[in-house]
Amino acid sequence: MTSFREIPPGTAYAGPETLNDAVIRIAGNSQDGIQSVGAMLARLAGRSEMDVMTYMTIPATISGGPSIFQVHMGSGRVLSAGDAADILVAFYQHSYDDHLESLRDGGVLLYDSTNVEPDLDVLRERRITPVPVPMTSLTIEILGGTGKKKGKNIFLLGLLAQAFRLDMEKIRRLLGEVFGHKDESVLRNALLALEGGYAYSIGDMQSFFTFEEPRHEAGEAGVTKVTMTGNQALAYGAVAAGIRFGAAYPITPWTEVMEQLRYDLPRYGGSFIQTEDELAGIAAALGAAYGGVPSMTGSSGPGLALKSEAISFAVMAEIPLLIVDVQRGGPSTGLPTNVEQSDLNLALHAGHGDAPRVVMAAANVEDCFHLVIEAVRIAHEYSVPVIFLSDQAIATRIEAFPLPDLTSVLQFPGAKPETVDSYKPYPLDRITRHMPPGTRITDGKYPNVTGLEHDEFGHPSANPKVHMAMTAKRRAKLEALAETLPRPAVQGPKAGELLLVGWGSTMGVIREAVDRAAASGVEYSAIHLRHLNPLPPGLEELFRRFERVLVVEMNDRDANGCGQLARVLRAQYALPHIGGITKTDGLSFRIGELLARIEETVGGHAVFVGPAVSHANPNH
Amino acid sequence: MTSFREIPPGTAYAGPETLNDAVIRIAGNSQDGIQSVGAMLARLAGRSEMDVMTYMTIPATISGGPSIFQVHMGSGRVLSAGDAADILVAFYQHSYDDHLESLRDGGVLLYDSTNVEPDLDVLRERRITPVPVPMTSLTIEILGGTGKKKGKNIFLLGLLAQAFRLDMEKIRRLLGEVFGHKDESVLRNALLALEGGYAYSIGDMQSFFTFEEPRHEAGEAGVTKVTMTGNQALAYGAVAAGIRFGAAYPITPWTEVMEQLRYDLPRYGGSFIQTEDELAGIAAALGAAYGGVPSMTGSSGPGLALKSEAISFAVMAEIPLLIVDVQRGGPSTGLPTNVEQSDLNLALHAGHGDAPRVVMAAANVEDCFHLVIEAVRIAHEYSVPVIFLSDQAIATRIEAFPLPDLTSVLQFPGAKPETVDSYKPYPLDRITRHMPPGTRITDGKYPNVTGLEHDEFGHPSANPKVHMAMTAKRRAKLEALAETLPRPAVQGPKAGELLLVGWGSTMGVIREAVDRAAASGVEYSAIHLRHLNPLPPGLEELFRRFERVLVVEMNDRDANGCGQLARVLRAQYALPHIGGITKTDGLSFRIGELLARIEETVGGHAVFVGPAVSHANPNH
Amino acid sequence: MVHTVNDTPVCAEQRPPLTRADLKADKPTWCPGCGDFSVLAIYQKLLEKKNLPQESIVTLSGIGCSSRFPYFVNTHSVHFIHGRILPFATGLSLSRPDLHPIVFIGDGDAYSIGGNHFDHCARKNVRLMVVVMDNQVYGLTKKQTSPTSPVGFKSKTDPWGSKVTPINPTKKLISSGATFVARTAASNPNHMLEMMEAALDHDGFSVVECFSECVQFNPGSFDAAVPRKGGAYPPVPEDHDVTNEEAAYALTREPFPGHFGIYFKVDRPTLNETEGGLAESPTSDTALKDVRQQLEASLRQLT
Amino acid sequence: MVHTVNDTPVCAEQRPPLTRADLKADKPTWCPGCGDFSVLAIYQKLLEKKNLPQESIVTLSGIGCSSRFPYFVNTHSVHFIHGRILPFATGLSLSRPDLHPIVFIGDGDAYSIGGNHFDHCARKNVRLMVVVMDNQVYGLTKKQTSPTSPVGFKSKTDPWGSKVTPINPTKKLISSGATFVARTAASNPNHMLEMMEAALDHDGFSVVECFSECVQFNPGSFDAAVPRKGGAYPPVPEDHDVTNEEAAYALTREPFPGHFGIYFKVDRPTLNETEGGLAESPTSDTALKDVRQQLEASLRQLT
Ligand SMILES: Cc1ncc(C[n+]2csc(CCOP(=O)(O)OP(=O)(O)O)c2C)c(N)n1
Ligand SMILES: Cc1ncc(C[n+]2csc(CCOP(=O)(O)OP(=O)(O)O)c2C)c(N)n1
Ligand code: SF4
Ligand code: SF4
Ligand SMILES: [Mg+2]
Ligand SMILES: [Mg+2]
Repeated sequence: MTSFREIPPGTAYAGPETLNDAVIRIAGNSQDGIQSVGAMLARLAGRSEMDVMTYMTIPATISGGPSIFQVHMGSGRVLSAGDAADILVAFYQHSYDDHLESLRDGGVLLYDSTNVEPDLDVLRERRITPVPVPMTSLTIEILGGTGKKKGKNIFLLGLLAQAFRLDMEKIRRLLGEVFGHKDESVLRNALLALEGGYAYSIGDMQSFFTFEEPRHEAGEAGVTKVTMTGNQALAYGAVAAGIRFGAAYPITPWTEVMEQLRYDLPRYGGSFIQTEDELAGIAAALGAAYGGVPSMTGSSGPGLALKSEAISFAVMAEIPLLIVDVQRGGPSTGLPTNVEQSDLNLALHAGHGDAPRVVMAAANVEDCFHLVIEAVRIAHEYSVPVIFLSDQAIATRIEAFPLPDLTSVLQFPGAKPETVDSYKPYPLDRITRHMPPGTRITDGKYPNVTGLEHDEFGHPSANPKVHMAMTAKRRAKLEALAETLPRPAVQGPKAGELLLVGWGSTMGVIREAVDRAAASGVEYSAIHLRHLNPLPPGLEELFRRFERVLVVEMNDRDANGCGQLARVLRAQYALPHIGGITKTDGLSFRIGELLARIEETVGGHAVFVGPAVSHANPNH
Repeated sequence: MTSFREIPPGTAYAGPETLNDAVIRIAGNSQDGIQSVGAMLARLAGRSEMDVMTYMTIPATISGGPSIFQVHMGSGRVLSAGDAADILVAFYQHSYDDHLESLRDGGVLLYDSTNVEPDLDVLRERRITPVPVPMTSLTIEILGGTGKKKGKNIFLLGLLAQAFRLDMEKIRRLLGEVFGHKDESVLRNALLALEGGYAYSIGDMQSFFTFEEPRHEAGEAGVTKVTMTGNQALAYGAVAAGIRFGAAYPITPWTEVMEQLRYDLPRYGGSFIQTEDELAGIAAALGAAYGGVPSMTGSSGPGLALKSEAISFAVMAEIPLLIVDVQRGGPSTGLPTNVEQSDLNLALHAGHGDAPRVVMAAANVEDCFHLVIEAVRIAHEYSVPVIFLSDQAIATRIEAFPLPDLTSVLQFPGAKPETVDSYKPYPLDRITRHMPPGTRITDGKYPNVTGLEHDEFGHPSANPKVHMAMTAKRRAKLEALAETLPRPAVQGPKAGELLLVGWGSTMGVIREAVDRAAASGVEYSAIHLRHLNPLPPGLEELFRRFERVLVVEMNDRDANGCGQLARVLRAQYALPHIGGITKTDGLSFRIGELLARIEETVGGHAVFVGPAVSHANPNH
Repeated sequence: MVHTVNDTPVCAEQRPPLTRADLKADKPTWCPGCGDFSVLAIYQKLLEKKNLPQESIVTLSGIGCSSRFPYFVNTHSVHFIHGRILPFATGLSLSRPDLHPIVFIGDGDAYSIGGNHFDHCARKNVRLMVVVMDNQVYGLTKKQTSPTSPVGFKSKTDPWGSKVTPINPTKKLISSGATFVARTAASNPNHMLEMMEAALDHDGFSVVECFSECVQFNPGSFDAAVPRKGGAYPPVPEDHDVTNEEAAYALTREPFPGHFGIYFKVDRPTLNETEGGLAESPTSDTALKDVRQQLEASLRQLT
Repeated sequence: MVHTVNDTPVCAEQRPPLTRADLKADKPTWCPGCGDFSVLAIYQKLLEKKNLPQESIVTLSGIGCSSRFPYFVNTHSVHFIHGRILPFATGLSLSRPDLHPIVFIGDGDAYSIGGNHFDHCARKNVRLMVVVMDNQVYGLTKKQTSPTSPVGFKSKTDPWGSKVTPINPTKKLISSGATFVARTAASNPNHMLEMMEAALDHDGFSVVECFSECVQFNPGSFDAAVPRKGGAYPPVPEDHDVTNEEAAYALTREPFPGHFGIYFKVDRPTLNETEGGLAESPTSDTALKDVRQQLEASLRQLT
């Protein structure tokens, strides 16, 4: 521990800071179980009523390879996975080499001194505190030869528990839950490694910072939180929404949703099947939906593309269906394990002909639960397919959110066969609500459900007036839906120089950026859109109150600098002051990056765009 | 012939008119061979250096059923298939009942008096001249029992030859070409029926109008014309463009393109295969294109939707490919035999991720030949898939256009394997030009062509900078293409109150509407877009010179009244004075209809919107 | 068979029996003389004979002349997209065990664009009856080569005659694991009725491959199987063991017109059985309380 | 074999022989111990042995662990999309008869999403060699049930064990008309080489179904076929007649691990032969004059 406490020359040591939220980045290989230790940290944070958000990368190799897991936990409103880390944990030399940059000046480097040799000069210059721990050798010491592979992550958990003064009782209980159903020795070893890490002296790290478990804002105290990934939340949300049948084909990063539903749905009297391909997936889901059972399919971009033809059918035949797209980098096979928001165009336009459908996008993990319930409700209320967009970042990151009040959110929009006098499947005077097969129709005229243009009974018709009327009908129901949508809440002033517009997983970053700008005395505003088609009311008026509207999205720009949503808004409102901030590097926006891009675009503001420290509360 | 020459009471007979172009509508059943007599009329008109355009409907039943064929032939610039007919030929009572409305007041009703009984009061009121001819019985008389079915159409051709003073020598030659390769008796019977119709006295019809074979504008005289449908032109155009491989699946109204190419390509050392489905079709075409052979696939809306995933690959892997979509009514199976322009959104956005591709649209039959050559050139020059839009109207109608000068238009953009020192498939400093397999690379490094994001050699890369650079590269090449595109010519004043914007098969109607408005003293302007992505330069500036820009298209409108292209233009230029005139009845715009819609939209102009007579040149 | 429609078991006897008049719908738009008329008539006869509750019958199709079927029979019906009706029907079959989904499609829909779905429905043994109306041509799109068109067949996409080996439907079905495979012809209504009835009675994936002549684009194609046109209609040999896969396979290799009758019939658990969940009628909403308890328990594990 | 590359016949002898070093490309990203390494090694050995002109070899794949193949071998190569490489390779094979297109894909790519293309390539007898690297699991997406996963296989999509009958690849291939069908295992490199060589030499659609263990998600799956792990590697019986379809079919029905070797091999005209047009190398532009004459003649008929 030679370098511990070394203060960089020329930098006055200002005493410990108090962090009330902290970003921990763990860098190693994916085999090291860093995901699971990260997930446990997140769970712990959730249980302590802290906010938490995680972020991870997945290696390019098929199994194994360098990987990181980042946890942002702490006070009040953790909205992004964090920018620069307060603590970097480096298991290997490559972890150190690749990630030192992401550690903020003045942060802590916790490294496995069995494998890593840091450049002390650099650390000194950047006021980084190195904390060497021979993690590999200590774990082997504690657990014997196999510990190197299996226990290092839990040892690290112990170390972090020490550094952050986490509640060891809670951790032990968590380990019990995680490993309890396995061979007894597994849990015993885990506990051994944990205690080892907790006991290992990392010196007076607290003299650099103290982590204070945040007090919660009024109203939030005592709230029980659940901690999970976006894909998990989506699967649970689907159950709560009433989905009882699903059919799909695996693809990253969508697969976990179907895996979980395949496992869970039978408990609810439902079923989720793996089909031979995506075309069969949507077809089977449509078949069950036609049967009156709330149904879903899902995929990532390539699979959504394959479902295009059937989406057009769902619009024409007016069948309610939830279609999930967990977006990844495109086009084609693209960047399967990176984030991008480049499927919006496809979501809006997949399929041929005039085929209006609903498109919604989750802003975070909690949305994956709650918004999907709304999506399924809309699908059934308007007999329309709803494309629900998530993305790789939301899908894989862990967040804590309040345990949903199921009594108020549960729904079951399924249709039960009844006996009716007569029935028109496609009435022109109201929104289609299908009666499922099994419905007895006493006037003896049974309906056709069809992809051909049809009259009110579902008979094929090429009559010009019929096609006009039916086309208008399919459009008008979305216009009716639009009127019912909530106007998005504005963060910041209701009028002014700049309005940022976000959708999908950029929400947290945009919010923090606006907060940080405000802290620097610059007033930006922001809204976040969850309904992308139809759009909620009031946007035009709102946009007109700002000098500039910038849509922040992770996809490519056009000649005007506009990304995919920005173009939709321009098409809708023809307002030339709508522009865009886009990017295509396959990574989530960082706060500093976004602020810099805003400055670059609007020019001349004095927003602080250096490394992220706003979440640290300097105490000196 | 009781009513012949009866002049409606209260209508002063004003002597014969001279038509220099004429619209003939033949209404019967599809078994009657009205398509073939219509096609022969069109061929004849083409051979007489007349302009010609046809229009037909297809029955809803699988084979047979009511059907019409309309021929517009005549002077100078025949741009639409015509509005109201000058002559209606009615084979059956239902033909009369359904189509009398489409005959202009003062026109001629030629009907099979064996089957039709017209309402003479109505005719009188509308100043329509009835010409009864017992076609069925006369044809049976001439040809014997089977003539009823087989010869009535040719008998009609004879009648029309008489009425329009067509050149019988040309007609006889044409019949020889059409029937010459069949059993000798077939031709003999056809000639008998022809002469019978020509000789049958229809009285002094010329006292109602005289058809004058138009003189051509300078420069056009002596021009040899070819007469064909849009689908035929597309197939020939593909050959001229250098296409040597194709793969597709049948679907109306695309099928004839593949049928003809399947038959023709082997003569050019090529091949067109029918695959098991549309996904295989585009995959096989991509395989051949990768092999360096200019290749194509095609379909109608449902099939284009199925090709979505592979289109995204073509963009990513930068493979040149011609993808034809002959649009029909949608969504889903929709209106398979009607016209609609509702696949533009899909053409622009089919496939996931940021996937820029070229989209072009043919304006008429001639374009199907020439524009497809440009499309294939662009595909190869920019290594990009090009989606080429036609529609049911263009596909099935017959037009005459000047015999192409093949020496100047033929191309072969295929890539030949060579020997090179080294090769990067995806260079960042210039536009990708693939070297096909077979290329010997002496530095020994062979390339990967891939749908994963990749570095310059085609190796997979998730490097953020690489994805940014490659995404930008794929976008930038279309920006480069845009700069080379011709600015669309403006019909009418270069600035003013109203600019109409058309694309696809609406061109003729828009032009005639502008002409007709001008004749009424109202000055509209129009442009027609063939390049829909990227857009040609200069549009913004042009649009700003008009008070109102209305995009005329056959698809559904949004809340602003904008159709699919109008939304693209608004997204691009954010000009609120861009609006739309759209329709969704599955039929082509008629000129009067369009003028009425313009008036309705812009208000208060005194454009004549009654039944179409502008092409008749009243002589009284 | 007892059905749970409207939550109470409905016995067919409580109602007047289903008649063919009840089952009439739109006038068929097929060409006069098309074999499909006969398939339709026999289907209506079958439904009349079985006297199933009308509302429990679902007639499903893809796209093609044959797939116009649903409009011509008065039951709940779906006219889906080309080639995908099997997975659609799978979803319906799994989620609504009280219904009788019956699929009618053409050879192109079934074996060209939809071929893969057949194989997977077969191996999974989805409870589903399918009638393939095989006219060995694409009828609706006006005469292109179909996957069952024989070598030498001249079509608009094979003007010189097709040169590729056609798909052998019964071979494909047996080898991919269908548990009921029969072969019949629209020209033999009695036999067709017999085969359809056996298929309907089979618990599993049952396919009737049925010659149905396209008089417009492939006239005379099945004359060799029509005795009154000088052909033969050889039945499956009496001693054929329908549970013997290899024997059934051998039967599929006989030269045209082959044999007619049941080629293969075995029992294997259906996907509907192994995917038991949905048997509990999820369309009932009385279970929402249970859903709450179950889901709450799951979520609490993540606190 | 004589190739027309660069318009002049190239005889392999004019160059230094192709070595395995020439064929090395990126370091494979497969998990240590994955069966796919062995398939790659044997492929490189095969290419070395056949000494084909390097530029005439095209290595093609779909999507999956196995489909990463093209990056690891230094030839012209294509990494296409999931399930569609067979029609892609068909287009290439038909339009470039001078090349050697060789496809490597996984069981999911081949028999699940891509299953229909197999049947149609088989019946059309496209000149194409395919190696299916069957690990009976979805590797790349991390352990879902594949169409070849055995009953009882526990995966993330079948946590209770799969209950459906898997696809039998050789059965599927033989019944759909493939003209060369062999079975081998990555654990037996010599046998694999023999099979691949026979497949490459076959003129038509040749498929090698090859067990390749996924040590990550399906370890030990093929132990029963690995003698050094106590299993057996039974060859196709010596008296098996590879041209006898029924015998080959019977062979496919043997219990796991079945037999290894050539099951079926017959000669039938290839699609490449019957679609003769492209044999004339359309990549040559010297023919533009002929094109003009021909097209002019066609157009003049429409004047
Ligand atoms: C995706 C798609 N591709 C193609 C078509 C066009 N199409 C309609 S029916 C059909 C084939 C008809 O043949 P078959 O299935 O044998 O039925 P048949 O008309 O002979 O009864 C085709 C290719 C379509 N509707 N949708
Ligand atoms: C259209 C599409 N659907 C799904 C996927 C996701 N996916 C990639 S590989 C794969 C299956 C892998 O299994 P297999 O083909 O057996 O190859 P293996 O990885 O086992 O070698 C899947 C489902 C995809 N890339 N594209
Ligand atoms: S085209 Fe053929 S299959 Fe279609 S209705 Fe007519 S006869 Fe029947
Ligand atoms: S996951 Fe399985 S198939 Fe994929 S590389 Fe690893 S061991 Fe091989
Ligand atoms: Mg058919
Ligand atoms: Mg596999």
